[in-house]
This record gives sequence, C-alpha cells and structure tokens, in this order.
Amino acid sequence: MSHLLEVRNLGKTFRSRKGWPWSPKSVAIEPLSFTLEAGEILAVMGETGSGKSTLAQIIGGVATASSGEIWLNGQKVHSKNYSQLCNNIRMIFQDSENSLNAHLTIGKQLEEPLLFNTELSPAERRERVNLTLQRVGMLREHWEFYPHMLSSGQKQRVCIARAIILEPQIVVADEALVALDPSVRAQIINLMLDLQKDMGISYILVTHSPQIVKHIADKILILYRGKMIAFDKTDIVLEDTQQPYVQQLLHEHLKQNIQYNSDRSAKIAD
Amino acid sequence: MPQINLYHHDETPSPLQLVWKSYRARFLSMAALYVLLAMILVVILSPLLAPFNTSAQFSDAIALPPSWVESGNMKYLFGTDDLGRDMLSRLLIGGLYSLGLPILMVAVSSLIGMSIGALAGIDRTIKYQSLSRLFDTLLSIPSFLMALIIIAILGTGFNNVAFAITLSLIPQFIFVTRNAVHEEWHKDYVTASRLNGCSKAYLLYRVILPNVTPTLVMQLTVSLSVAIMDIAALSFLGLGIQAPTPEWGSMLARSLDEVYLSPWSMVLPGVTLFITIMAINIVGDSLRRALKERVNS
Amino acid sequence: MTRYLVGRLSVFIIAVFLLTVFSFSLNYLFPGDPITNMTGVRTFQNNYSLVMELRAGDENIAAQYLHYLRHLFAGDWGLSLSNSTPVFADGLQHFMASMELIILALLVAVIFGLPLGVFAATRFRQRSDKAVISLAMMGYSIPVFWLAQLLILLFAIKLGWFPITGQINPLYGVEPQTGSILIDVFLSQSEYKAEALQDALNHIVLPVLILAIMPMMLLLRLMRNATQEMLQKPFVKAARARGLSEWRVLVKHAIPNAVQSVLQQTTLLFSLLLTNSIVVESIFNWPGMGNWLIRSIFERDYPIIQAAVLMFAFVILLFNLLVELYHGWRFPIVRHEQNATD
Amino acid sequence: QSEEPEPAPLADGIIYCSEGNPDTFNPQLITSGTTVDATAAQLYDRLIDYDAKQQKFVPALAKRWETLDNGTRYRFYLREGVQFHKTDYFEPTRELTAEDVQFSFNRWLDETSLYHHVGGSYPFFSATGLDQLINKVVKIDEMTVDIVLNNADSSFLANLATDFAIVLSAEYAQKLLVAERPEQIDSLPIGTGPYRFESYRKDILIRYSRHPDYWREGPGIKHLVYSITPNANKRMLKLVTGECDIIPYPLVSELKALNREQLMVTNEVSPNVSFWAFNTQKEPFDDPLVRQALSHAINREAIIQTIYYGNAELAQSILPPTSWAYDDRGIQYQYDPEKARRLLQEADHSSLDITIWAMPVQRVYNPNARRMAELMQSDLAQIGVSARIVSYEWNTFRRRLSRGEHDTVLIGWYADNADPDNFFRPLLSCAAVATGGNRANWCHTGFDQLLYSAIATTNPEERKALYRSAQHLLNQQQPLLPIAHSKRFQAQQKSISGVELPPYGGINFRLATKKPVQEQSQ
Amino acid sequence: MQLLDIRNLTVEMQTPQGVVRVLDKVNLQLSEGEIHSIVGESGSGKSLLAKAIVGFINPNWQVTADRLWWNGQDLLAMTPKQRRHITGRDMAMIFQDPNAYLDPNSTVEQQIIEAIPQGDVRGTFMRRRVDRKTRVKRLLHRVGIRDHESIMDSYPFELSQGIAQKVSIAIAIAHRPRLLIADEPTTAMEPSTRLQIHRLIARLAVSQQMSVVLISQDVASILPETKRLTMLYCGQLMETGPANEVLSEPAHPYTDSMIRMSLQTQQQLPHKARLPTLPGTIPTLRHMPIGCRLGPRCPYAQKTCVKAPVATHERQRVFHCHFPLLDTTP
Ligand SMILES: Nc1ncnc2c1ncn2[C@@H]1O[C@H](COP(=O)(O)OP(=O)(O)OP(=O)(O)O)[C@@H](O)[C@H]1O
Ligand SMILES: Nc1ncnc2c1ncn2[C@@H]1O[C@H](COP(=O)(O)OP(=O)(O)OP(=O)(O)O)[C@@H](O)[C@H]1O
Ligand SMILES: [Mg+2]
Ligand SMILES: [Mg+2]
Repeated sequence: MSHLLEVRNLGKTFRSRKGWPWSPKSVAIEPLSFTLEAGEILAVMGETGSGKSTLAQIIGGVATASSGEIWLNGQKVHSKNYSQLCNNIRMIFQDSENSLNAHLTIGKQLEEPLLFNTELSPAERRERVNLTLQRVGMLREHWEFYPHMLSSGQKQRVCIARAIILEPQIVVADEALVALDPSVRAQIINLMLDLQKDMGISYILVTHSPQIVKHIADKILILYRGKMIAFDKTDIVLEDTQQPYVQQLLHEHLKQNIQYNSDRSAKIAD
Repeated sequence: MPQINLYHHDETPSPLQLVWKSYRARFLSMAALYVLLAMILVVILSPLLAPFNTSAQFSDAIALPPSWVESGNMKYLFGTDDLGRDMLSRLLIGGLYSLGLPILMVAVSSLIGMSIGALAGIDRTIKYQSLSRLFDTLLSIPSFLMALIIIAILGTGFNNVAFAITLSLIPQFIFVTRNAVHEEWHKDYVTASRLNGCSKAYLLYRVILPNVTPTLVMQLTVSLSVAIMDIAALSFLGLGIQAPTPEWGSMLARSLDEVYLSPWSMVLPGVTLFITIMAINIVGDSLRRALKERVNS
Repeated sequence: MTRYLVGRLSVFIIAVFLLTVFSFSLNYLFPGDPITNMTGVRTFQNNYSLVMELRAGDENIAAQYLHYLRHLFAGDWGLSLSNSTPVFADGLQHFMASMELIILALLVAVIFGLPLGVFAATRFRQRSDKAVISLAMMGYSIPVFWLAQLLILLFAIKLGWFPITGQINPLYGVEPQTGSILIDVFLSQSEYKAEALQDALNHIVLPVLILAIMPMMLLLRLMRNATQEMLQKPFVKAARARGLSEWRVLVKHAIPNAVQSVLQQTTLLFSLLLTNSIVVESIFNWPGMGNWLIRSIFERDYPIIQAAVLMFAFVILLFNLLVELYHGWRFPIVRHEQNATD
Repeated sequence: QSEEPEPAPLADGIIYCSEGNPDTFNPQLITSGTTVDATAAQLYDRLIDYDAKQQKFVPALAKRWETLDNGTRYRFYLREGVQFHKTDYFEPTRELTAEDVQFSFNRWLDETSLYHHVGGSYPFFSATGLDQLINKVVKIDEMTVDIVLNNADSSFLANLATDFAIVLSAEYAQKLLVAERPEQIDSLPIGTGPYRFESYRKDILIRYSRHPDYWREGPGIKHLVYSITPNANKRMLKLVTGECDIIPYPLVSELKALNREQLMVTNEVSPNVSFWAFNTQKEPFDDPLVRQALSHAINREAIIQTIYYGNAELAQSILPPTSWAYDDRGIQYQYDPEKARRLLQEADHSSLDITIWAMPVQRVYNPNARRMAELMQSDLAQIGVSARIVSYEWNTFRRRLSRGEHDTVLIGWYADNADPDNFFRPLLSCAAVATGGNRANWCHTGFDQLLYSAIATTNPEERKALYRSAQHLLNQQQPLLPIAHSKRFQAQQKSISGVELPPYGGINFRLATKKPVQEQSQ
Repeated sequence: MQLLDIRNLTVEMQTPQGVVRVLDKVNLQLSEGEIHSIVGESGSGKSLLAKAIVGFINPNWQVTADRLWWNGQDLLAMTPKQRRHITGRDMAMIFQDPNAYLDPNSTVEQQIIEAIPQGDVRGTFMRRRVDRKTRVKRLLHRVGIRDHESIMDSYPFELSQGIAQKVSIAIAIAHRPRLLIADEPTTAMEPSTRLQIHRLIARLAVSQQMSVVLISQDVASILPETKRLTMLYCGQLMETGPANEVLSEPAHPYTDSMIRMSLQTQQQLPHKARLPTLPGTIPTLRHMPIGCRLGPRCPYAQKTCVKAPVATHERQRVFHCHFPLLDTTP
C-alpha cells in the first residue's frame, strides 16, 4: 500500500546571490526522505535557518525542489500542477495579516479556490463557503467583511477555512501559531484537531514550540542546517538521548514547571 | 445586502473606500479635486464655452485689459491680446492643448506602460537583480530630455510633440508598475492565490490590481503634472505647439514681448498653468497621505 | 562594500555602454547622412571620403560602432554642422557652465530644503508646518519659466539688483577656459579680478535661485515626510525613553535616517534639476548644455544634439552612481537590503 | 544705484546687443544685415564713403578719385599711412597699397583669383551686376588704382560706397595661402577699420578692441562687444538693466511704457520695405491671379497698427515714398476679401493650403514677422485659404529660402545706397534668382529690360519714367505684396554718443564714446 | 518604601466612537530589587502601563491616577523635563523587537556609547575615548557577548535577534538604572534564545540591584524568579499577588484559564486532547463590555458582572472578581 505522502531525496539549493551566475550555491536542504500517513500530524523542528520553511514551501507547492520527488497516494506530484496540488495539499502561512488580500472580501477569497478547481454553480459555491466558515467557527455574515475588520485569530481561521475548503488530505502550516494570543492559540489548536477528527486531514506543522509538538504531533522531523537528523514517532524522538541537539531543542524548556493546583480549577467546564 | 449584522453595526467599507473616506475628510484635498474636475469639465466644454473664435481678431479691441480693470470691457472678460484676440477664449481652448492633450497622452502612455510593466513585474525572466537595476538606472533619464531627443529626430509640430511626450512618459509607468507588481507578487496573499490555481489574468486583475491601484493613481497624477509641465516648457522654448495655437506655454512665451503694455497676457496663462499643476499635485499628495493614514490605522 | 561597489560600477559601465549604443543609433535616426551626423562633415565637402574611410562608413554596422566608440573616447566628437567647431571642446565648456549652475543650485536646495523640512517635521501639523508645506507645494507647482519671468521682472527690472543674461559682463574680457565662470575669473589675467568676480556672482544669483526653488521644495517635502516618519519609529522613541534631549534625538537618530530615505529618491531630484536647467539656461542665455541643446535642435545641428544628450545622460548616470556609492558607504543597511532582495 | 564710478573696463567699453550671429566676418560674402552690422563699418574701410547729410561721396581710403574715359574708368589715389590691424594671428609688415585694393576687388570679380572660390558666392555684387560691370582693376603704381568699367553706370560710385565694397589685406591672404588655411581670411578678419577682431563665441558675443593706429579719428572707447541676443524682449530688458548700451530693433512701445530716464530711443526715416513674396516658381503662385487675390486678402492697415504700433507707413510700392523714382498712384490692393475670394475662384482655387515663412528675427522693416504671419493667417482664413507658419533659425531660414523651399515668405529689404536701382535689381531681377536674393523667384524678361535700360542712362527724367513703368508692371504681376515702410529705431543709454546710424543700413561705432552719467547731467 | 507606587491609574483616549478607557484603575507596587511580571493577552494595556510609567503617553490622552510615585516623588506633578530627567536616569526599557528599537544606521558601539552617562568618563579627549571603549566592552561582556570586537562594529541588521536583544539590554543597563522594564522581550524568539535572555535578565536583576518589570503574554514565559505577578485583561486589573501563590492557587477565573491554556502547565493532558480555553475573542476597543470586561467570556459570569467588581484583598493578594475561585470567607 502506498503512503499518503512520500518524499524521496528532496533537496534544495539556492544561488547565494542572484545575478551573479558564477556565485556559489548554498544548500538549504540536503536530500531527505520521509513519509506521512493519513490522519497524522508531522512536526518539523529546527533552529532558525535550518530549512524548515523551505521544506514546507516545497511540499506546499510554493517553491520547487532542486532534486528529489514527492509522491502522493502513489502518484508523482508535479510542482506546477496546481489543480492536483490544490485538491490534496494546502498551505497556511505564518503571517495571517499578509496572506489575505486586503482588497477582497472574505467570501470572494474563499470562493477563489472553488472557482478555479471545481465546477460548482455560484449558489453552490456560496453554500460551500458558508459551510466552511461555520466549520472554522465563524458566521456567514463574515462573507461581506474585509480582512482589516477581523481580529488576528479570525484571520487565521479564515486562512484555515481557505485551506480546507477543497477538502485536502494534507495541510502544511508554517509557524501558523506563533503570532497568536494564548487563548486564540488554544482555540486554533482545538480547531485543527477537530478538523482532523472530522475530515481526516494530515498536518505538516512547522513550529518552534516543543510543548505543542509534544501535545499534538504524531511524528517529529528535526532539521539541523538543512540536514534531517531525526525523523520518527514523537515518543521515540522524545526518548532519544543520543543526539544532544535534539535534547536541547525539545527538553530544555520543559524543565521549568509551575506547581498548579488543578483540583480547584476542575470547576471550569470545557 | 439584506442580511443582518450580528457583531458589527457599522458598514463594511473596503480599503479603497477607507482611503477615499480619509481623503474626503480634508478640505484642501477636496478643494483641489474640485478645482481639477472643474478644469477638466471646462476643458471638455471649452468649444461650447468659448465666446469667440481663438483666431478672431478684433481690430477695435487691441490689447484690452481684463474687464475688472477700469478700462476693460465686459465683452472681453479676460481682455484681449496684442492682436485683439479674446483672452478668455484662448485660455479656454488652450486648455485643450495644455490640459486635455496631456490627459490624453497620459491615458495612452499609462495604458501602454502599465501593461508592459505588469507583464514585466510577473515575468520571471527578468529576475536578475543587476538587470533590473540597469533598467532602473536607464529610466532615471528625465522625460523632458527624452521628449527633446524625439523632437530632434522627428522635428517639431503638433503630432510629433504629442508623440514625443507620450513616448517619454511610458518608461515611468513601466518602472512604477513593474516595481509595484513585483513587490506584491512576493507577498503571501498572492502566493496563496497562486496556490488556489488562479489564472495569471485573474491574479493580475483581481488579486494584484486593487492592491496597486493607489500607487498607480498616484503615478498618474505625477505623470499628468509632468506632462503638462513638459508640453508647456517645450512650447515656451518654441519646440512644442507653435504660436497661433493658444497653448498656455506658447501664449506665455509670446506675451513676453508686451509684458508692460498688457501684463495680463503674461499673468493669466501663467496663473492658469500654476493652478492646474498645483491642483494635480495636491490631489496626488493628499492621496499619498490618505493612503498612509489607512495603513497606519 | 566591495561587492556593492563592483555591482554598482558594473551597472554604471553597462549603462554607459548602452548609452553609447543609443547615441550611435541616433546618427541613423536623425535625418540625413549618418556619417555627417557623426562627424559634422557634409557629403559635398572634399574631406568627406576621407572621413567615410576613417569611420568605416562602408563596412558593417558593428565596425562602424567600434570606430564610433574609439573616436568617442578619444574625444573626437565631430564638428558642429553650423560653424564647424569641434564639438567636444565646445561641449566641455558648456558642460562645465551647466555643472556650475546645477551644483550651486543643488547646494542651495540642500542647504535650505533639508533644514526647513526638518523644521516642518518637528512642528508636524502645527501652523508653522502648514505654512512651510503650503509654500513648498506652491513652489513645487510653479512652472519654472513663469517663475523665472516673474523674478526677472521683480529683481532685475523693478529693483535692478541683478543682471539677466550671460555669465559675466563681457567687458571684463574674461575668456572661457574651463567654462565655469567662477573658475575662469580666477584663472583670468584681468587686473580687475575682484570686480569681475563680484560681477560674475551677481550674474549667477538669479539663475541659481530659480533653478534651486523646485528641487528645494521637493527636498523640503521629502525631508519633512521622512523625518516625520522617523520620529514615529520605535528606535527614536527608545532614544527618547533613554532620556536623550529632543535635539540630540533629532540630530543623531532622526535626521540621518531621514536622509537615508530621502537619498533613495534623488533620481527624481536630478531629473527635475536637469529638466529645469534646460529651461533656465535658455532663459538666462547661460552658455550651458541645456542652452546648447535647445539651440542645436533649432539649427538641426545633429553632432551637437548628440553630444549634449550624451553629456546629459552621462551626468545623470554619474550623479546617480555617486549618490548610490555614498549611500551605500554611509548607510550600510542599504547594501544589506540590496544584497538581500533579488 | 549707479552712484559709484564704474570699474575701468566697463567705463571704456560699449556693449551692443545684436540680434543674431554673423555668418562670416567678411561682408563681401553676404547681404545679411546682421553680418553687415557686425563687420563692415567696424573692421573695414572702403575706398569712398557716402555722406548722407551732405548727400555726396567723400574720400575714405582713396584720398581722391577722378573719372576718365567717359565714365568707364575711375582712378583712385590711395591714402598713405593706412595701417592694417595688428593681432595675435597676424602682424602686418606694410601699409595699405594698391595691391590690397586690387586683391579685394579681384576676390569677387575675378574667377581665376585664388580666393574667389574660398568664400562661395558674392550675392551683392552679382545682384547689382557690379561683377559684370567692372572689367578689371588695374594697379597703376603703389598708391594708385584704376577700375575699368564695361560701360558707364550711374550707380557705380553709389555701389562702391556700400558696406560690401571693403578692402582686405593682400599680405594676410598671401600668408594664409602659404599656411594652407585660406578660409581663415573670413573667420579671423584683418582690415583697416576702427576696430580689430579679438574673439567670437557663437550665440554669445563678438569682441572687438580699438585699432590703435587708425588713420582717421577713432573711437573714444577701448572695447566694443556685440552681445548676441536674438530675443527682442530680452534685448530690451538688458538695456533696462544696463547690460546693453545700445540695442537695435527695440520694442518701442514697451520701452516707452517702461519710461526709464537714462534711456533714449532714436528714430530715423529709413529707406526700407517689408513685403510678402510669393514663390512664383511653385504651383499655384505662378498664376498672377492667385497672387493678386492673396494680396487683396490682407488687411495691411491692421498690420501697421498692431505690428508696427503705427510707426510705419503703408507701402504702395516696393520703393519708399522718399525715393525720387516713387510712383504715387493711390492705394494699390485695397483690403477687399470679397474681391480676393472672387479672384481666387476665377483662378480655379476655391481653397488653398499654403505656408507662410516668417523670419525668426527682427529687422528694421519688420519687428515681428511671426506675429505678422499670425495676423495674416486669420485674414487668409476668411477667404478660405489655410496657412501654416514656418520658421527656422535665421541662417537655416535663409539657406532654405534660397533653395526655394517656401510657398510664401514674409521678409523685406533695406537699401544699401540711395539709388532706386538698389530696390529692384537685388530683389527682382533674373540674376537675383540665381543668387537667392529674389525671394519670389520671379524672372520677367520685360521687367529686367526696363531695369537695365534705367541703369544705362544718366538722365534722371528718363530713368524716372522707366522706373515708373517697372513699378506699374510689378503692380500687375504682383510677385510680392509690399506691406510697410518702417522707421528705423534704436534705443540706447544716454551715456553713449557718437554712434552713427547711416540711412543705408549698418551701424557705425567709429566715433563712439561713453560718458559717465553724472558728467552729462551737469 | 515602595520604589514604584501606582494607585488607580486610568488612561482614557479619544476615539471617533467616544472616550475609551484603555487602562481602568490599575494598581502596581514595586519594591527595590523585585521582579514583577505583568501578564495579559494582546490589547490588555500592558505596554500602555509601561509607557505610563516612563511617561511616554500621547499628550492627547487623559492620564489620571490617585498616585503615581517614583521613589516617593509624584511623577504626575512634574514638568515633562523633570520627568524625562528622572526617567533617563533611573529607568530603562527593552522591547519585543530589538531590531526596530535600535537605530539601523549607527553601530552597536555608537549606540552603547550614547547610553553611557557623560559624567562617567573623565580625562582628556583620548582618555575618554579609550575609557568609553573599555566600558562598551565591559557592558557587552556583562550581557554575555564574548565576541565584542566584531559585535561592536556591527550594525543592528547584521545581528541575530538574540544578540540584538542582548545589545539592547546592554544599552538599557549602561546607566545602571534602578528599574528595567522589559516589554515582551522574548515573544518572537526561539525557545533556546528566549531562555538565554531570561537568564540574563534574572542574573542582572540580582547583580545590578535592579527592579524588573517583565511584561509577557503568557504565564508560561515569565521568569521563575518572579516575585509578584499581575494579570491584566482589556485594561482592567484582574489579579495581583506573589507569583507562586497566584500560579498555584489562582483566585480569578481569568488567571486560572490562562494557566490552563498554557501547555507548559498541562503535563498531564492526554495526547491530542482538546485544550481548555476561553470562548470568544478579545473585544476590540470599540466594543468594550461594561462592568467586568471579561464578562462575556467568563464561564462563571452572572448578571452582577455588568458592574465592575471591587478589589478583594487577601493577605498579599488583590483580585477583582464577583465570583473568585479562592475561598475568601474568613
Ligand atoms: N530565496 C532564498 N534565496 C537564497 N537563500 C534562501 C532563500 N530562502 C531561504 N534561503 C536560505 O535557506 C536556508 C533555510 O531557510 P528557511 O527559511 O527554510 O529557514 P527556517 O528554518 O524556516 O528559518 P526560520 O525559523 O527563521 O523561519 C537559510 O539559510 C536561508 O538563508
Ligand atoms: N497609538 C495608539 N492609538 C490607538 N490605540 C492605541 C494606541 N496604542 C495602544 N492603543 C490601544 O490601547 C490598548 C492597549 O494597548 P497596548 O499596546 O498596551 O496593549 P498590549 O497589552 O501591549 O498588547 P500587545 O500584547 O499586543 O503588545 C489596545 O487596545 C490598543 O488598541
Ligand atoms: Mg521559516
Ligand atoms: Mg505591547
């Protein structure tokens, strides 16, 4: 049986400076391979500049790989084939502020993928958009809104709505949780988990936070200067004490603990 | 929209409406806009409004001062020039050449320049930094100089001047459009739309265009004032629209010979030119300001 | 810096190269015989065939271009069609005369424009700011030829303070050597040097003033907006929070950064300055490039048109290069930004 | 403001703001007034001069002359001790001799002369037929020259006294031949005149300085500068600001409006005419009917009022009324658009597209040709003729004009001498077609016949009759429409004196002086 | 005596919709050498409070307080100049995005030198230069930058975020302030860098005898050394008290949910379980609820919550809630 997503020897090099044909190339990602199954959450970790975003962008179709292949359900993914990509892999960006078009209403923006990838009638499209808006916890009235009228949490919800409206199998999120308030962050995590439960979506999550990784990831992929130095189930990576780098990345911050009287707060209903 | 808003009880203005709202709030901006619109209207209607033919010479009213001066005559509101031609009619019809023609030229050159600029902006073949730097460098040659070169090649004359200025305005449009589109192109929202599988045309017209509209409108105002200045300066130097045509710059140039006998023939075209350019500049400036205010809020 | 320098210089060199290609092609675009347009030797003159041979007139275009380039760099820019004087030597004098005017105007614009802009920014949206800025708007919108006429009427005719044409009273007998009148007076053998210098200064005031007004107003507005923007920036607030005096914040932090952003728009400034210099020189009979160009267009003196265009474009490129180099040298962040973007 | 004494260089120099660049520094080569103004009287001397006050010829380089052989031979006795200019490009070793006179005349006369082809053509001499008239120039001895004519000619002495018949230095010419730079004789001039050449910058100035060894009374100033200022308005402003001491063709009415007391405007009657010439070798102007029709269409009264501000007289003939040969028969070609339209229809041209070439410069006879063209444009529009105004830089303008590229041209003429012949042959003879002086390109054998018969006789009555019929013929054929005879104006600082305006063109700075203003007012 | 004593600080600003209280009767006490954390979500007025302390409030805004004392002196009664003097001498501030708060066009060295008080360096011109340089080096060492040579000549854009933050701390402590206000100094940083900065601040607080006000969004990112903790929500003070007490026994429902939302404290939560969270979103300025602003989101809210709760004092702790989780009955 084929995997949902199989990445084979994917690598990416950049010219360090465009315009100088003879300038040396820099390696952003050295060839790496991994697989992802349906309904899994894969967390990608690593320090700044280790190539996390590059990897996410290649899988999301924003950038093209210099080498290697991506297979989806046993089919090869062609990087410029947007319709194949759209229906299966979608991307959420870090900066919800910039990833929405300031001059289009939310409804129009959500309609866009439907317009280009389905044959739905306008009424059906509208219905689908409304449904999706509700699914991410927003109202049909938001159709008429412009992005600048929404809070950052709502914007991130719209981005998620845009990602799931075509019912993809994989959603790639590049540091999508960083800029959010704690309460909103928890809401969005809940939303993502709910969606996974409902629709069986797999996530590829780029993040810095070991807490989040520990809580929701099924697998962890750790990059160090473009090299994949660990890829396995979460608990296995967490237990792995061989690599100091991995330990540093995952554990240092977990030490600091707060004694918290949990009996009291049991009063709070979920 | 018959739906009820549950959360927000305000209207939902689009960003462009917001810009307009903050533009509208300033008295000076609106005044300049009204002046400009009135000018354009007057220019469009000038063949109807002009009381006399521009070349009609009234030998009984040579170098008559404007009507508000004691020796003036109400028949000739702004007085007459040294050949006894009605100043008001000449100024009005002159607007066709000094304001109408630049508007036309800017329209044509913006159409051409923006199309090329938009294509260049999204074209990945011109991605080399040095190459685009080079274009930027070459585009820094002023439009007036380019117009002069074209006139040197083609010779003076109405058509050649119009052609020269139109041509010389195009590079600025290419430059501005290309940079604006290029900048937007790398923003996340365009990437997102691209990932939605949008066609290039959709990307350009629906996604990017609204975002660069204010920049382009601003460039339009800049180009318009440049075009007006250029054509007036060329005519003033005698290389533009030639004498009997009542272009404001050439009227100004020929009025110099009688500054003392009929000062109004120099003051009036100059003031008209000045007000027109100032109105355009204020509109452009206010637009920039309104835009900044929207971004800040 | 080296990389930045090399990058800028190579762009400059390529631009100059393209410029020569352009001016070469002008010879073919202008009406008449290309060789005549290049050299100023008319077809019926007896040395035409010699020139034809020298310029590879019957070989292919590439060879002609190479010859053209060689002559160009050797300073042989042909002869004027109207009076057969060597274009290059003439051009140098006109060039210097223009530069004198332009540089002085630029200085005036900078000396008055920048401080006024800063002043307006510190009084942001107060009455004095509004006054300064409306004045700037008016100064920026006034057609330069009209302004020149008004100022001539006021200062020269009504008040009689300044003369209106030329560089110096010709009776001082200062012969042009460099073209720049102040230098020429200095070099001249005249026994009335002091008086001549004063006369020359008197001549230069009005054109410089008129030429400076528009760039000055532009600079004022740019500087005001930039300073104003900088005063809103976090680092300025941080500097204030550190207890630095307002003056120090302005001088040490706001102004240098504002200057950096203003410098990015100098292209506009130069094109304004050069465009206006053409008009002003024509009005004041200033023997500079602009005047030369306009006259030669009237006289269809193609070798001169070509030379003037070449010089103008070269000046612009050079100005831009110098500003960019200064910019990159003084403000390292510029280098950084430009190396980072593609 | 001019309380302080001026520094020396300003006190002993005069600036004349001329209206254009000279074509050359040799008036033999050209008829352009600008060139003549800049060179003839300043750099050179002639054998004889014409004294307009006494109305007679006076000695100049020739201290006396006599007529021999029934007026076909003139003998000139040259003045001794006449020095040529000493400059940094030439040092004369000898004084003026017969050789110089012979060289100067042979330059335009003798096609075998080495210098004949250096300058190109000699329009004045060919237009007046002087080159045909003179047989040869004979050197009798060092200080005596004979000029031998083919036939007696009443206008000979008059032509000899014009600005064109100047004397060059043969020694300089010889030196240049050796140096293989003969063309330099016209660009770095050497003469015997009151001023010597210093430098010339195109479009900017010509610089002269006093000739220290001048043979007669010279100027009271050391320097003379021609500051080249084509724009009339600018010339006037420069006069007001004191940058010019004298200007030609002032905007008289403007100056009066300015009312500055240190300035004065002089005017003089001047034998000149401005006219509208039709290129008769071009369709449809080869048809006299068309020319007449167009002539009726022009409101010349209005032109006199608006262009000349009334300072001119409506021209009925090409000859000014002051000339003894003038034919006064009332107004010719009355302003009559109806008639014009009718005539045009008669000639089968109900609508016409023409060009009017208008001079870019002011001349005595026409202060603003372009504006005049604008006026005419609207007049012509009334009879259904649409006219386009064409103008080039002055030298280009004349070059193209002589190639006959124009349809019609607004130009004019002012007399070089007192003889009525000077209005006819240089302007309308067949010979003038070839030299480009005939702006109408009109060659009429009958008319030429009349002119030559008038020249051949010395009987005034007979001549008068011949010229009358010539004018009559002209009136019928109408190759050109005379427009106005203008007064000649000159504006100057009151501190300048001694500047002479000879009635027959040119300007003479020989006796110019400059006095500080205070001295004068005492 | 308290170093800083703020009672009922209120900041009101004019909006097109009317006057809005952006800070509503906030109290803050701080004693010498103490680390005080202020926690709240975005828009809760944390930065505003900090700005009110250093006196950088938009002059059009209305600032009132029963007491705004610095070291016994009333800050509100001072002229701007006096206040600036005190601020410049005794206080320092660092911010979330260090790069934006450093002048992009001067080197690190120049900026640190500028922060060194003039009176500290004496002697001849040359001596002063050398002296200044050694001081800069010492400061850099103190904030844990060993590679001082290259850092000194760098421009801010050449620094990584962590280093830049260290530099801005160096600038802040250059004049040995008595109070350091750190406004979310680590929010956008990687965990390892964040840890470094936190340790640095804690160490400096002890070694320099500085009081520190640390502002953060999240209870997870406060310093372990924190003495007291203040919770803000929408400009209202929710709860304040000794940090360990507040964290282990939150009295206010908001504090409680903030703690529970933080994954750091939720070790026992099952894998992929839904997280506890407050419903709804933070209200915008224009739509502030009346009374207790947490009202619409509070799981315990009842009718009385439309009235602003009064402060309840419980030993060291103060909280504003009608229905506190803590048993307050004596
Ligand atoms: N467009 C590009 N051109 C050249 N180099 C690039 C480009 N994009 C990324 N790189 C380089 O590739 C490497 C990986 O970058 P990437 O953005 O993937 O890192 P990251 O792990 O996402 O870092 P961060 O945590 O800061 O987001 C970096 O060294 C970066 O400099
Ligand atoms: N300059 C300003 N103009 C208008 N409103 C402002 C301004 N500064 C702050 N506010 C408003 O004041 C309130 C408090 O702002 P403040 O910056 O203190 O929040 P914060 O708690 O620091 O939030 P964050 O975590 O986002 O930094 C916010 O609602 C904000 O919208
Ligand atoms: Mg990244
Ligand atoms: Mg904040």
